[in-house]
Amino acid sequence: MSLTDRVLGDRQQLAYIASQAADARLNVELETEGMTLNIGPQHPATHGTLRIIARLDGEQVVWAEPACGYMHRGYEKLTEVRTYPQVTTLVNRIDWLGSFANEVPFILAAEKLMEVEAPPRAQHIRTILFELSRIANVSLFLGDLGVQLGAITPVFLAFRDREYVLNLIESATGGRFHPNFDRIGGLKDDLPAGWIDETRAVMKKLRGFCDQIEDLLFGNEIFQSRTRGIGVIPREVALQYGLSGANLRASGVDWDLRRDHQLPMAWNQADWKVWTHPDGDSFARCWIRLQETRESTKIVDQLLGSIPAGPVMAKVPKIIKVPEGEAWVSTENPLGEMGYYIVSRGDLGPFRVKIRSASFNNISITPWLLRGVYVPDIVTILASLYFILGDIDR
Amino acid sequence: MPKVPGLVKGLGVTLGTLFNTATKGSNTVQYPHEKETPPIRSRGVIALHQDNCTSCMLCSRSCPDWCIYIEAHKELAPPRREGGKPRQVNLLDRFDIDYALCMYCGICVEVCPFDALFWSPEYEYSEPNIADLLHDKTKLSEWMETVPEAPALEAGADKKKK
Amino acid sequence: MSALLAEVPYWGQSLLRVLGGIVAVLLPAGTIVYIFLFKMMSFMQSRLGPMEAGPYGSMQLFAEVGKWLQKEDIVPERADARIFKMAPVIVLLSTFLLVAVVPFGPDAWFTDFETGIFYALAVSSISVLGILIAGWSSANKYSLLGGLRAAGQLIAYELPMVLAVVGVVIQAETMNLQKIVVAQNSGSMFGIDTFGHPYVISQFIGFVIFMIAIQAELTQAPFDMPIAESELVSGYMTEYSGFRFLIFFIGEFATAGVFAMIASVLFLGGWGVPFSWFGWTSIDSIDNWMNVVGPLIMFTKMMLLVFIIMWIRFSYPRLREDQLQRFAWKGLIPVALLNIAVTSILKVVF
Amino acid sequence: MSTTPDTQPRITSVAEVKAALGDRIVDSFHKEDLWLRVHTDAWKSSMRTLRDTLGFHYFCFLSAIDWMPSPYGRGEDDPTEPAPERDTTIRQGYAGGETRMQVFVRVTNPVTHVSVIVKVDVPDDSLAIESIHDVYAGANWHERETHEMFGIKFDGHPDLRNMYLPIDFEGFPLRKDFPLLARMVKPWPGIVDVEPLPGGDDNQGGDDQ
Repeated sequence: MSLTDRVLGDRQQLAYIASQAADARLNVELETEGMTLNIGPQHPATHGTLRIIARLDGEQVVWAEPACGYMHRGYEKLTEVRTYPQVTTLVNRIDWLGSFANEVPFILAAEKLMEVEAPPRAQHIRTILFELSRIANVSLFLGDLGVQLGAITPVFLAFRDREYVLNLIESATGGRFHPNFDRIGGLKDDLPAGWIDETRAVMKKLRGFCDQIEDLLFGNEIFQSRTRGIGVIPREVALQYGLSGANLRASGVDWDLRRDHQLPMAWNQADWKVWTHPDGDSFARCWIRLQETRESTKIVDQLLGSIPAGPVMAKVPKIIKVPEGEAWVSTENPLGEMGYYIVSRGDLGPFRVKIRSASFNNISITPWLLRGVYVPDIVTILASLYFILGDIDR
Repeated sequence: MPKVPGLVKGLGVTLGTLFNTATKGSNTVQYPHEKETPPIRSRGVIALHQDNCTSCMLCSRSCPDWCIYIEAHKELAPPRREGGKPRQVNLLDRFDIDYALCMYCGICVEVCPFDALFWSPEYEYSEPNIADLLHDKTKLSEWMETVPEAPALEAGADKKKK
Repeated sequence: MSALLAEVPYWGQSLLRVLGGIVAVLLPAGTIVYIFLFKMMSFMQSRLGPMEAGPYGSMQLFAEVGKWLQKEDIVPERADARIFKMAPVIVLLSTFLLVAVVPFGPDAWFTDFETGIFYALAVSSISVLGILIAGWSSANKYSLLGGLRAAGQLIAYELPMVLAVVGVVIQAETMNLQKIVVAQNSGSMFGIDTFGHPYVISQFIGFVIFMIAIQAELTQAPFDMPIAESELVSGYMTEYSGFRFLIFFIGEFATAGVFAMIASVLFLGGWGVPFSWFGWTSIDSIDNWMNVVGPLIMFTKMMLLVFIIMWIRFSYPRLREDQLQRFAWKGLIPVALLNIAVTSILKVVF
Repeated sequence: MSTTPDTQPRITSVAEVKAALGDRIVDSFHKEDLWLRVHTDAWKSSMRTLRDTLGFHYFCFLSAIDWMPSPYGRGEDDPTEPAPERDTTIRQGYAGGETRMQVFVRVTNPVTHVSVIVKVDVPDDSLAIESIHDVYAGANWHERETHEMFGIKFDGHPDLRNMYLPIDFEGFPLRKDFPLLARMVKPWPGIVDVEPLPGGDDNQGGDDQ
């Protein structure tokens, strides 16, 4: 650990000890006790049904523990009774804001076991849709961030511009939120005519949106004072907890599965940058996401120009039986690393699917991270970690 | 140029949006009065073309939610060619889709080998009573009118696909 | 108003004053809610806002009031019922008490206190009591946190507000709000009397501090952590429903209006126009029509100030509790004190 | 272009990983990814070696597999017929195994992007292995989840409370012999439900589709 990490770690430690001592002292002198505050399950800051049990001393958190499970749908069990095509529609609903991105690693894992590869055109379109769902997901985060910190306008701007992306996804796939468009061996259908031009126009709007959010929120001194130095995650801790995505990159780890994994996708055909930030605080996490949205629009723009002609479906049997074996594929989803570990027994459906969702790991750091912070910072930290309940509970 | 403080820039963004909305109109649609047309591929509701259905049960079996209920009986139909044997056909007694369960994945439409199921972008069929979301074959057939033509494909698409 | 009402018996005068007070509080509140909360906020967020009730949704507020009046008046089981019910009334009461000293025209005023501004600053802190009571008696942890935050915040920002006013008082040499208006409109700047002497120019620092303090007193963003809907779920108002919530709601915007009025009286010349325009020399020589036009001018200036308050509210995220306190004690108060010192020195020198 | 090919380190490191773990490895399998199976006793120490010696700092996930095929199939049986016989012999996957339950974990070296999947047998009688939450802090929640879903105990874990299910929930949902109620409460609508012709004439006539 570097020097700054240690200092910040100490800060949290000291706050923790101080709050403990204050608690004890007050108990003796005034016969008061700390307060247990239940944040959630229904609370505006948890966007979903996460409950955080926080032990407070004044406004300082002595310890906090997230309690999840209010949205547990048992997807790992459900996949065991479904066939492969049926699973894609299920996993759509894990991270419902970036749903197309959830299908891709599952399909890739199944394709890996079947040893088929989607045709180049399908790979391109997949990548474009993947990035579009990232934009749809992260743009909402950028707006929601404002709401969590008390600015009401950004979220409406985010909803406004996300709508364009959702319309694109809908006109290509038929589903706004749950596309179910990915198939083993390719895609369900080709793009409708005129889609590429529309997408280009929307990407321009989205870049405008990013600038707007940067002016409205990121450049705002109040926003910066609320997020800078709050919830610092040092590099080592981030890795140990398995944080991924922007949360990990914000801690200075140069890690992006889009670049680092050799997947049959088209990312390596575009020119883009992986942003990292050395600070590891809430501001860094939010800022990385803003930059990533910009990069995504760039990726989409470049790939739109180079979609190869050809079929979008490889030759696969009509009734899909995946050969026996085990495969793991993970991709860099909007929330972080999302992977599927598929165990196949040569059946119509998988034998066991382990769904590694990003938010589960990302949120598991909160008991460590929330010690010693103030109540308003709980909201900041949760917002900047960015989780989606479906992605935690699966 | 000196750096404009972020606080001022933020005010500029909101004021700019204010003027944009006032001059160019808002981004919202006043729903019951005006409506957006959903894209052609939009998965709104499933329409049933009864004549094409052979009650092969494929859709019902591939439905992940088990929300399609089919009952049929066999019947003799007049032969297709002159002098042929009378054909034995499956006649639909019941074809229900429970939209309270359906998750709009579209697998049934995809697996249907006889083009009996179609997606329609229609979306206004909410019901005050959840039981009414079970659409029977008459209701499903009525949706057929709203089924649009499949859209043209983007340049470079493989023309062989249906 | 006294001159206008000379022939009306005392009980009639009192009745008219009460009616006038209600109009002076509710009319701006309603207008602010419709124009700023419903429409301006929506337009800033690129939507239209309410459009169904009345033309362009102008009757929406009445619909909302109707809705709130119909709702059940819920008192939490473990709440301290009596003071729980009292709290919103106290908050609204302070607004009504506040409007009593605001002058709307040369003769259109409710009471003409010699120490008007002193009184106004005193009664404005009554609302703190109401909020603290609401937060405490709700028997809800969020409300308690919100109430305590509100108390800390309102008391902290009372100080810069008072100190900002002191500068005006020094310049006007009076604490009577009517006389402050007259002093601004009959004064001159560097010998030019075309614009009178609105204190927003000579007391610009005081004005900014006063507006910031108002923003905080009204618990509007970026100072809205007592309400903080995304962390404290509306803070001290969490447990209120029905018409008690309505009273809080009216209180919030009515207070915004009244504070903006006071600010316009102190810094923008209140109801008046520069006297030189019409050749008036003193308050007695003003034409009577100013009693009708004056309130309109006042209303316009108030709306301008509320626009700024709301604009900031819709654009900024919220500060944290400790940042807010630090800002008040380490930033605003020293600056305000410095402002007083400079003002008094200049006053003595010139 | 910011692509760094990672096939190279993946291959070279296999030998390295195997050498570092030595005889703690029972079995291994290499096909794009590297699967290792370690001795149950050496579970925690192997993870520690992986982290400290080989730089596998990034904790990806931890979970378990129940290798016994489900006796219920996909819940698509006709309730009126007797339940079909299903083969429930336990057959482990890559890198083999000896027990019904296996815990597996995936860790990555964030610098070289090499990953390994480490499996470990969970003894059938005790159903307990060591907790690795003090090696990888992130394993804490994953072990809780695995405990809840498979009933595997993790010795040394500070807090094996349920994450998802109610405290008084009985059973371990992800075990294969735990029935999925949603598929039990009603019969599969896909069971062929076509009434035959009254005459019982079963030849397919002119049905030429």
